[in-house]
Amino acid sequence: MSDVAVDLATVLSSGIRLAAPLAFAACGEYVAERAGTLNVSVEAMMLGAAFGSIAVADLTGSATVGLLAGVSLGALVGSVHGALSHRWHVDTFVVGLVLNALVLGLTSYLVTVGDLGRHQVAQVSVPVLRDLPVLGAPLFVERWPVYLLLALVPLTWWLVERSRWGLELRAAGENPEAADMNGIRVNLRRRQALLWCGCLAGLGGAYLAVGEVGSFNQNMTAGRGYLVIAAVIFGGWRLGRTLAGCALFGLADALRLALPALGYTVNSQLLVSAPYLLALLAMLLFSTRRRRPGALAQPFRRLS
Amino acid sequence: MAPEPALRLRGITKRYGTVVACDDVDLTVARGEIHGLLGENGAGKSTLMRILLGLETRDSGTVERDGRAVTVTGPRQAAALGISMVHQHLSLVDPLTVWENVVLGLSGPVRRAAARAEVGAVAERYGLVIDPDARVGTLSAGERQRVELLKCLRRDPAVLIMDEPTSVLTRAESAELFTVLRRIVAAEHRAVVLISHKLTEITMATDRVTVMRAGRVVLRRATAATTEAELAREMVGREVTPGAAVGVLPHAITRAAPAAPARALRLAGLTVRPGLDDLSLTVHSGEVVGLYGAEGNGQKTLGDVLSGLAIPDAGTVEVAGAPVDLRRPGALPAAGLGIVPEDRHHAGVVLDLSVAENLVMTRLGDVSGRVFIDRRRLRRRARALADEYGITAASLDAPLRSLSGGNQQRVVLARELSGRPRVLIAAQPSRGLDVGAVEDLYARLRGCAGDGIAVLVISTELEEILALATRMAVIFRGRIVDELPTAGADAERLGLLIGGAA
Amino acid sequence: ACVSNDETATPAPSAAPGGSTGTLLPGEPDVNGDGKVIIGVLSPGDINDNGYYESFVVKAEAFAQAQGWTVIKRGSVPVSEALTAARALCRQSADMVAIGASELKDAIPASEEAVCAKTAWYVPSSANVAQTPRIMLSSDDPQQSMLVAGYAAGLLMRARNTTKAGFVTGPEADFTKIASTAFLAGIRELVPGATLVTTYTGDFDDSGKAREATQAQLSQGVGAIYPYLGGATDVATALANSAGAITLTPGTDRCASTSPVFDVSVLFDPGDYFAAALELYAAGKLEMGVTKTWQLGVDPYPTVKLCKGTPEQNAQLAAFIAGIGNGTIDPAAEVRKLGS
Amino acid sequence: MTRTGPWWTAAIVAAALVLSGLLIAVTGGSPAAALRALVQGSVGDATAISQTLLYAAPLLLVAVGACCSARSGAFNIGQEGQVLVGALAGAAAGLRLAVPGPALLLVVLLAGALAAGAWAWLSALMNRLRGVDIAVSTLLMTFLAQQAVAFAVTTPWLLQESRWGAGAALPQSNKLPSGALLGSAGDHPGLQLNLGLVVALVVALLVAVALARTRWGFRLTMAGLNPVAARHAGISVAAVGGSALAVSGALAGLAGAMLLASPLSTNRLQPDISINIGWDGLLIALIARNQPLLTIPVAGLFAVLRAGGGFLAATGVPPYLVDVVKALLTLAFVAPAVIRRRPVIA
Ligand SMILES: Nc1ncnc2c1ncn2[C@@H]1O[C@H](COP(=O)(O)OP(=O)(O)OP(=O)(O)O)[C@@H](O)[C@H]1O
Ligand SMILES: Nc1ncnc2c1ncn2[C@@H]1O[C@H](COP(=O)(O)OP(=O)(O)OP(=O)(O)O)[C@@H](O)[C@H]1O
Ligand SMILES: [Mg+2]
Ligand SMILES: [Mg+2]
Repeated sequence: MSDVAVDLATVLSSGIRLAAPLAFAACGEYVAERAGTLNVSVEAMMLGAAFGSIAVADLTGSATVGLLAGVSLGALVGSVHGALSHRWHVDTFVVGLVLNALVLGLTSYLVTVGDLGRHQVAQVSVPVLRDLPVLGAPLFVERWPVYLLLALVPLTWWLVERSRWGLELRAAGENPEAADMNGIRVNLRRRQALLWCGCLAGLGGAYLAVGEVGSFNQNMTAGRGYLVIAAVIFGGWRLGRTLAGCALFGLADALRLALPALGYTVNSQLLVSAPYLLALLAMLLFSTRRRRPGALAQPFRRLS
Repeated sequence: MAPEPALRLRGITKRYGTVVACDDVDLTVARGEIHGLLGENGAGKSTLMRILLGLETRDSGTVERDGRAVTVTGPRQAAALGISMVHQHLSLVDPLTVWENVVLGLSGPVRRAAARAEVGAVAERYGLVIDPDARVGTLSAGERQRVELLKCLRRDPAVLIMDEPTSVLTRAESAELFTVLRRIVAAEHRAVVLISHKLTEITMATDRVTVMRAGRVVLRRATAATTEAELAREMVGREVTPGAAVGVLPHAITRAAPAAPARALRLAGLTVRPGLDDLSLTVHSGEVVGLYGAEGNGQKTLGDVLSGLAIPDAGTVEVAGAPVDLRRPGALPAAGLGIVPEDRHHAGVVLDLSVAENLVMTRLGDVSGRVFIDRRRLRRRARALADEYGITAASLDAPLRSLSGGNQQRVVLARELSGRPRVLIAAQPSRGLDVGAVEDLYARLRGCAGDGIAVLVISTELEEILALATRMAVIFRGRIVDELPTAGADAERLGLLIGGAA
Repeated sequence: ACVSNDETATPAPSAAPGGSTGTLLPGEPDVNGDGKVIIGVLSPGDINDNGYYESFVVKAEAFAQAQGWTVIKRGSVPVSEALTAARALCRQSADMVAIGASELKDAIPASEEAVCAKTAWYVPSSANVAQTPRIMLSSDDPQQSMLVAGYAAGLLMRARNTTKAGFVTGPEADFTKIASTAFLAGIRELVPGATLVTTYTGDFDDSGKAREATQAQLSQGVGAIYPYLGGATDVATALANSAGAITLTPGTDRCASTSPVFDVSVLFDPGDYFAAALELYAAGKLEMGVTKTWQLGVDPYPTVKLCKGTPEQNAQLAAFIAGIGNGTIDPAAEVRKLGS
Repeated sequence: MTRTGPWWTAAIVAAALVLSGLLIAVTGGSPAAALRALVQGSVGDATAISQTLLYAAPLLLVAVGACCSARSGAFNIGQEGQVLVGALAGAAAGLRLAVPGPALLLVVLLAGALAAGAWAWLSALMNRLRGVDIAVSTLLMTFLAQQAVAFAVTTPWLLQESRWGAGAALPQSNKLPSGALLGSAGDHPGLQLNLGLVVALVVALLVAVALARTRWGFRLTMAGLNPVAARHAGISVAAVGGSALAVSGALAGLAGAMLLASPLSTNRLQPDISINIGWDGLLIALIARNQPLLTIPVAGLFAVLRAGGGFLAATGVPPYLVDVVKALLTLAFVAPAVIRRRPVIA
């Protein structure tokens, strides 16, 4: 293989690994936002799940069980967020910010209590296809949870765009009053959307821990949750473009980390800010904001 | 044996704090009839229907469907019981398509193709033509009403409730709607409850009528056995001039023709894309001009321009001979133009501010220094206005939200007239008001003209125009297609004009 | 256990400026005379990072516990809160405030304040902290250890016939740049045409990024990787192991570790320096206002050792270290010559 | 049923305390000692009170600003970034301008306020020109601000500290000259009444009066409650919202510059100088339901938690646990306020 092909394959596979946790979480955040919650606790969901997956893998000795535990921890954060903001109507930003602080504190503390080992799920390597030039290794040699994306992305899309649940969820996000008049339990749908978001963000965080890295360390997600929010905005509240955003952010990061090895240097601050800049630019240049759910970040309560 | 009525409510009572919204209400609706439910603003009509749909919990009373007592826990279950409602404030979700809105609130999987086909079929059956894939947000008011109706009909309800369905419709659209309703009861043997303020509509379209006042039923009668005058009296509890409300006596207005008519308002070549197309119109001091047309022909855009909400692509607005810089916020009120906007909740008032604050909010300068607001002056002024315009509120410091619709309208009118404007624009002024309030409103508008103010009434209701205006302009697709005195208005010709056929 | 008494028994106020001698605090180790000895430790980093920041605390804690002292440790102190955190320690009647790394040097002014009047101060430094009469400074020259680390890596690289090395670190800051330059210079002592790829992940603890940076370097055929990291060290090293690359430790002796495996232990463990100071302190001999400079080749630390070196390699390394110790090799000059 | 009153608050706060205590007990600490430390470190003695008051000032400033923007409908959630921008501009001014003595302090504070005000106003501009959602853009710009500060303190020709000797320069600026530092209004034994708090309290009162009694406040409230009606009433909603955003940004920036000059920090620009003051300030405003006067006690409470938490961490309780306790207590304080407003039917 030529050098260029090797470089491309390196950056591509690294990009996929960096983008995958974002993509999982973005599928969740997308659903939460379509239902009307600008969910900032996605960071907490990912971090909690990353910790939970390694901790449970440590207890059970199975990385797969760890992965599942991560999903449930994400869901737990989601349901706490849902209960607080869509049952008791605490401001969703307050809940999100506090949950982020809470989970960061708890996980940082808990790692100091015991030593967690290394746990990693198995790698899948698809025969024949993995030998394809350039794309072979990046696409066909991965930790197996990555391939869950192949099912979860269409499922997410189908749930939102085609299922009754998704229809009701979108109605709840666009115009909760009207949805309510139609007998839709707006806050229930929003809580469910947050639960879904928790599961997927949890999967993203757990994948980061037991899939990619194989261990947990303090504040391991390091702001990836906020990146996911930026991706959904960048994608203009469309699933396809949101995922494209995740891929872009992942690739940009991969490029940043690979460029020195390829013999180039770039300003790291600029590259770190790139996703946020891109999300802002997308909103400035394209009319993505028009797709913004009409009641995003607005609590719903029946008017007296 | 007489069949059980489709719907029977007994002794329904609902209290909100000290307000008794429904007070021991009985209502019986039989299959095959259109049942009119008539009442002033705040009489409790909507509350009664919301209880029926399970959107509110009742304090006491029973509901029977086909003779069986039922408990309704929500719209979904109501639909399962065969009760469906077209809401006063439409329950559509703008970014969704027509078919998605139609299936919203049902259960079971969403079958896209089947749903679209069914929408088409129902639309066909009732002559309610609509594109099932259109986004609801792009539809006109009439079309949206159609979607609401389709939505109800698709659920094949035994009882169909329509809460003020015609308030945003033109006459032709209303007539079309009543044809559909008649077909529903006659051919399909359903029951319809029609809620309305419009007496003519009730007398024309219903078989039986129930009148509510302050939460109680005050009259129950076959429509044929009553008259508009009687209904109006029962509704408000006193004699009213029917003409004021429905324009039966359009030319009973006394007006002193101004000696030298001054051009108070001149609109020249106003163009807003989309909406207005080279619209020109002049209104003189002391004159009431009616702008008549079917909904969706640019009235709303014109209202927006005159409220400072939209900036025209071309054209000028002159008040008392001087052009107004529309780009500057607040230029229009400063130039002496007052406006009672079409959608008062949306544009006219701030529901969460106090009544007093709402009364002064466009003319803050009068109650404040350069920086600070003088609370005492503010209250004094608000009190004076409230007294002058007969605004009844528990307290001037109460939020405006707590006022009835009629009183909210009075607040807007009082505020807009308090600046002694040269021009007053009133868009759909009687929409949502009961006859008593309308009577009062019309008297005030006429009074304004008497004081030398130029009044422009924008309305989709011919009666309203005929009751108020001396001259009318007909708007079609954003242009004035004809101007004529109301005295000799020929209904047939007007029908052609607003339909764009003349 | 690591510090032999004869080495540190002569604290050698080697760099006390202006020739002034240090002051002994009365009552050491119970400086504030409350009958208890409390050692307060502040660290800017994650004190569970399995590396640099952790080792500072671990050795101190072991020593203090043996003495029956109390250790209050506080990790991840925001650098901008250094001063506040130090004051809080003094108010907890700490007898000694120890700063984990020179990033927290701004805590030092607290030593002049009334709250901290009866406190000893221990500050590690890389020559960018000003001496004051109220603190004991402990300093080393990172250039020395990094140069030798490079030299050790060079030994192994030469044996494996590879010329490409990688340096993965966190933020792009002065001290990481200096470290990487000196590391390269060390390699070039032995492998003249060697190249070094330095990747800054932006965060010592972001394992995901450290892993990808390492992966990218490995894909470029790098034969030796220095994970100059914090919490992310193990992940990057494990990956380097899987590709069979030479690996080095960022500060501590981990030759015994089996997962991940290190080939070179680079020891500039702040815990070792601190433990030595604590030993003096326990004996009531730790003076404030002096600087102890840890000299590679003279003191037991800093140093570099090969985990599985051949006797010949070990000898070569020892000779190089000795050369620095006795002044025949000038690290600064070497770095200037070879580092760019 | 509505559940109101101090009893609920007390019960929920107690629950949070018990939970935190359990956590500490499980990990081998003594809950009683921790609670004592929390109290001791925040209100226990004059030094503790000084520390609490020091934290209160920037928190209050941010919160009061957040009230302005939230009430105007231009919902700003980027205070953390604005605090950073304020500190950045303050550091630039303090280190680069040759202004003597206390005047420099004024310059530093003003520079911080102006720069962060302009920074926040950019969101209003983007909203005006392209309809970009303000909450979203202020959130995104927080991350840009973080990188801007990181860039400034790692770039020698910008604000990175000057190198001396062979040592490495850290990612931070030089110390501000002493003339730019915020002193204390009289040093009573141990108790320092810092000027920052006086400034913050005055600002809080001014803003409260401005919102309730001035034309600007009225317009702002109107624009927030019903923008269409406000425009119809001749108010330029965009301008009013922009001014509210600018004020809120400026106050956050003032807090940032104040942090820089205050004894709380090391008087250098460092990437973590904002120490979450922005996020906490936003939380305070939300908890106080955007009432400027209510933010005063809430900010006091947060300051107590911060000062007490720092002290608690110095007793050896892991600082992360302190964060957990703080988060639990915050939740406890927001929960009852909200349950009270729960509608009768649900
Ligand atoms: N994961 C996926 N798997 C399969 N198809 C997908 C997936 N994601 C998106 N698509 C397809 O890509 C199209 C674009 O999706 P996206 O959600 O971005 O926009 P959209 O909902 O189609 O937008 P619009 O409603 O404006 O047409 C979708 O119509 C869908 O058919
Ligand atoms: N949720 C509520 N809380 C308190 N009062 C209410 C509530 N809903 C309705 N009311 C009051 O109950 C009374 C009846 O209101 P309702 O909406 O049923 O009147 P309506 O007959 O439909 O009037 P309109 O013709 O204006 O629609 C009014 O006085 C109203 O203010
Ligand atoms: Mg009604
Ligand atoms: Mg002691």
